[in-house]
Amino acid sequence: MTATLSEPAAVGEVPTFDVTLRIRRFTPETHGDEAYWQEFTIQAHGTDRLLDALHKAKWDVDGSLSFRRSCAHGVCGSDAMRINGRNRLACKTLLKDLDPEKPITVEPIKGLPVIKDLIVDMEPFFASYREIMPFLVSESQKPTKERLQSAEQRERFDDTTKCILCAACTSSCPVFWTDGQYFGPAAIVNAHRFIFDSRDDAGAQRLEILNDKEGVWRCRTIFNCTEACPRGIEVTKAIQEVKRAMVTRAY
Amino acid sequence: MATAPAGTLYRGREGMWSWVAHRVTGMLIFVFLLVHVLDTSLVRVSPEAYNAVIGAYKNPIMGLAEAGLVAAIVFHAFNGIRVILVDFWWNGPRRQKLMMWIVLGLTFVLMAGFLPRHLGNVFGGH
Amino acid sequence: MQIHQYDVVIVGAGGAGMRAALESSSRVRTAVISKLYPTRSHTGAAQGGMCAALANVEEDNWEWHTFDTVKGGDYLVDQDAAEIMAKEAIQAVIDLEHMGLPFNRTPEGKIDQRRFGGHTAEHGKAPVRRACYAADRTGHMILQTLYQQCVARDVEFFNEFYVLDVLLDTDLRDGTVADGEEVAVSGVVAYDLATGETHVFQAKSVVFATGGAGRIFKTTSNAHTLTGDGMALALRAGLPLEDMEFFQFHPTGLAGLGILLSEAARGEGAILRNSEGERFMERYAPTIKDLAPRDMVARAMANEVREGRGCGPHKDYVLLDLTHLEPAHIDAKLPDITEFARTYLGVEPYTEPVPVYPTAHYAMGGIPTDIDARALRNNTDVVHGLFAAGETACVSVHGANRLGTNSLLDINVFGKRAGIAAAAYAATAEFVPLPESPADAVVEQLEAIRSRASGERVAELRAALQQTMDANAQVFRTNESLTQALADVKALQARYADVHVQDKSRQFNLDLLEAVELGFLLDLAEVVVTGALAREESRGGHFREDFPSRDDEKFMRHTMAYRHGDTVTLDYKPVVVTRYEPMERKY
Amino acid sequence: MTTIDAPRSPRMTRTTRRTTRGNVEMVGWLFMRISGVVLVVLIFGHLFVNLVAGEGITGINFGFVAGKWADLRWQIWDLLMLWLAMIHGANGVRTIINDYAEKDSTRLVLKVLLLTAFVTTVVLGTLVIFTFDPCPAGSPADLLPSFCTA
Ligand SMILES: Cc1cc2nc3c(=O)[nH]c(=O)nc-3n(C[C@H](O)[C@H](O)[C@H](O)COP(=O)(O)OP(=O)(O)OC[C@H]3O[C@@H](n4cnc5c(N)ncnc54)[C@H](O)[C@@H]3O)c2cc1C
Ligand code: HEM
Ligand code: SF4
Ligand code: F3S
Ligand code: FES
Repeated sequence: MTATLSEPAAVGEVPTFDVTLRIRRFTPETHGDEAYWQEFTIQAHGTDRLLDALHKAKWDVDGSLSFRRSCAHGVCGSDAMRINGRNRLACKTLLKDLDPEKPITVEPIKGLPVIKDLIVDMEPFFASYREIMPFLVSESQKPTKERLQSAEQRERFDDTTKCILCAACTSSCPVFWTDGQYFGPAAIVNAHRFIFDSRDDAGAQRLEILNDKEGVWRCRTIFNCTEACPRGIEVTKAIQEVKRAMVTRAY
Repeated sequence: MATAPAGTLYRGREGMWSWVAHRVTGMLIFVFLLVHVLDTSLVRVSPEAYNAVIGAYKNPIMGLAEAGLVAAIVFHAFNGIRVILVDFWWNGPRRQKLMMWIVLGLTFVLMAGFLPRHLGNVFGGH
Repeated sequence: MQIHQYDVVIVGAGGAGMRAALESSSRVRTAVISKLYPTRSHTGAAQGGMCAALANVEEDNWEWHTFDTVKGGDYLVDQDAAEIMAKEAIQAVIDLEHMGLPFNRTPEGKIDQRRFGGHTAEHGKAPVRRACYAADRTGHMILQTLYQQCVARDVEFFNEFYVLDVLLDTDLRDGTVADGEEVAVSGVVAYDLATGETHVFQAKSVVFATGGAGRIFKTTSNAHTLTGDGMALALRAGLPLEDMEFFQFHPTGLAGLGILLSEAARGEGAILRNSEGERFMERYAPTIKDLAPRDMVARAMANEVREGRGCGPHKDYVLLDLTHLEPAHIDAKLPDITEFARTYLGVEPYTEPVPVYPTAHYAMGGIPTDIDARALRNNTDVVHGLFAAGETACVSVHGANRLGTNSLLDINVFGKRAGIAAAAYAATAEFVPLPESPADAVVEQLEAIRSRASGERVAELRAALQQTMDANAQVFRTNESLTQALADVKALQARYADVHVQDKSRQFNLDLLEAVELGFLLDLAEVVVTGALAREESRGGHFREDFPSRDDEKFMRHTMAYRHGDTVTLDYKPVVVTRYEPMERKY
Repeated sequence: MTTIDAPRSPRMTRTTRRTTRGNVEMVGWLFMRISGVVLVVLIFGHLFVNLVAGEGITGINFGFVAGKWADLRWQIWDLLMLWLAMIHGANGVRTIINDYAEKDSTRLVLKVLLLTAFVTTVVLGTLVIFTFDPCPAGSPADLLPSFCTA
């Protein structure tokens, strides 16, 4: 794999260009307790994602640069980070869509404790998720075959089944940033997934949990979550539906 | 951690900025309301006292501030309606950006109607 | 170093691992160790479906399913295992539905089913709708549903813990332990990514469910983290690996990227075309055309490209055409994969055909097990307390070529069996004492890499490995290409002895772990290539241009690869044949 | 909302989360919306009458106010506006305090301040509206509304 810059690009060849990444680093073991910015300039191709650029920086320049990743195509939820000021998945962000002329700023997602570089402690996030009973509760006798559910009933909660627990939404929410106590959009999305599932019997309990002072009522319809969700889930809409279900249940 | 370099500002969009504005205007109106009730209370002291304070509202600087306050209230009110629609109208969340521009538009139109009249009163003398 | 004690330790929290955990944790004290958060496992990437002969939309039965599996696997399938899988498939799907999985539904409200490659009615007469699915996110839903159930039952997870050694009470590494002798597992050694500490888990039963090894290739649909850890650890401990030369190349990876476009696209009617616009699969599989098994389609595609009918500036891919499908239909059935095409290639599948080329996808081989998921240390003896399930295991239900949707099925059926068997064993067995200083080998290995001041770079070695595997051990193989690959791998292994990392820290030292994973990849690549060299025939996913036909006489048997010292040696194991005698595989 | 501090760990883990199941927050939330809608009418009406109609701000003086409050309907109007706006505003500010006060002690202090301001203002305002005398004895007649001549 040698550089092919000197050769004229063939027809249809993906163009090659240089990008600069400006990465917010935090490496307490070697650089003390303060975050700092480091710039990497690397060569990229037209179809490269930001994740490819991060890999190049790590693999070819500085191996200590740390970030999580796995699937590399937006389905595992490992690599949510703040790219040019907005939460996105590095593996779903094409460099050419980012204006590679200017340095690309990469920071860890906000509101969760940073452990190293772009890696944050996800435990508080998962703790909220676990609290909303994210599993089907069915009191009825299980049939020997499948339970029936119409296509319309399934459609009711289809959107929120797409969640990959990447935390892009929760960590983009200004209410969550304030004290990290708000359940956060992701937990509500996952509650929504069950509350509106015709087979589930614990909707009332989940609504009860989210009626908490750190629950849905803290949402101020800011929409950062909806903008950030890499799965295109209409997060705020889901939250709205949960709020309305709560109001109708109470009155 | 005093000198850690600041991170960047989160680049939220319509939803975030309208929330920031809603919060700021709400706070502003609240503080004004406290003052406003106090000054109005002076009617219980004496007509002279009340008129003296109200006189202060009529000078050009206060007049401008007053205009700003009205703008804040108008925006807060319209955006409040937008928030309510987002919460209760099934299609609200999908239309929030459009509604945000409508809020700004309505605020602008209303202020365009109000300002000449008000500033005319403030600067126009008696 | 910390020591934990559990009845059952499950390594891996993908579909197989969590399915096992659900069974095991309700019976005995169970821990699940995973190098990723459970929901990050690659099961979540699976798209198309999970098959079972529910007969919800068309007549179907498990016997046909068994036949298709055997035939699809080019008769290298152990038929007793395939029969179990096909039979238990139905309950496996119902189990998932009861756990809450949101399957797509028929108008009557039953689980909907669709077509998939190689699944037929009446022994090959016509394609049948057998794949149960949830849009093109079936794997995502399975992974989420299983995790949800684990949350409901408070399963204990050790997340971001890398298992780096399996502890046996007998040293099998030099291959001198006689057949029939009792060998048992005593636990595993894990490395906590967050702190850099080692943890020893003593356990009566250990279940390996560490997934695939696609990263030995460059173009792959597999995650960066699919480095075959479980397989490599077993190999290093002296256990054999079965049928590793059979690797599935999925026909429709996004050209140049390897990201998968599910076979479901063809199941829903998409068509493969070459540069002349021809539906070339009509020539290769006249009956079921684009829905032929993957090995055949992948080969056909590679052949079109070789013969100059490829598309694009370099004529190096073919096209997957969905343009005749209704956009609404595409949105309802294939939303995610069309988005991949848009995001990563900038192609609009409603109106433009999508460039595709085969991508390394699935390891048919793995740790040999019996039908109760018990790991074998030779052709007959189990290692007491050691189990394997999922892609990392080889039961063998996939033989020489896995049918689409049979893997999600595999992880559910054999994951469940592994969980039950592991718990049952642990309920009666005693703890096996741990060796003297159980973590020493791991600590030494890590420290050697970490403390080396300079040497070979991980990324460079890995790129070279993947390069040679793609060039020499992919869809078409020859004696010459494989010999080259083996030489390259050997050379890389030598260089690997001198590997070093830049990151010297303890917390989240992913640099270090990537180096360890590279070691696994190199070991496995060697086994794949060695097995492929020796198998002088073409069968399923393994195609030798110098031996283009199947040779049942010599090779109707499983490869068992061992590593004793520094060399890989091969042995063979008979295939279990119950009902179906090998026939020529035609579609 | 300006720059980002080094992220803080959550103050407490979920097991110690102080749960307030009950409908307080929901009632607050609903009240914000209902009062909001009513306030639009009340405040816009108020602003129109005071700042736009007639002589606008220049026309406001003791006489103007007294003239309005002589009418029971304006008394009710303003009283309602006072109460709704104060509750709405105070509840809004309470949310803001909850969001940004980092220490429990600061939070408490701010809330006590808020409560004090709220009570004083509401009590004062209410008293003024109800005990208001449009024609205080001994005041110059030209400052008073016309109907005081009697
Ligand atoms: C893109 C794609 C699409 C697919 N589509 C389908 C389909 O439609 N139908 C179908 O049937 N099959 C499909 N497959 C195949 C199927 O998804 C996989 O074979 C199956 O999900 C594997 O599951 P698993 O549980 O064995 O492994 P995985 O889900 O990969 O899980 C492996 C687990 O092991 C853990 N692990 C690995 N190494 C270690 C270690 N050293 N220490 C601790 N933990 C470790 C990981 O953290 C992870 O939790 C698809 C595969 C891919 C890649
Ligand atoms: C004119 C009509 C008004 C309407 C329609 C209105 C509407 C609203 C709504 C709907 C909210 C809730 C926002 C949310 O939950 O996200 C709100 C918040 C608020 N309002 Fe009003 N309001 C009005 C007038 C006022 C007045 C007069 C005051 C001041 C006394 C005020 C102060 C506040 C404050 C401080 C908040 C909290 C802001 C926040 O939490 O971000 N509002 N308003
Ligand atoms: S809702 Fe979207 S952004 Fe939030 S965790 Fe789920 S997938 Fe990520
Ligand atoms: S950003 Fe936050 S405030 Fe609500 S709409 Fe989204 S959760
Ligand atoms: S790496 Fe899996 S979502 Fe980005």
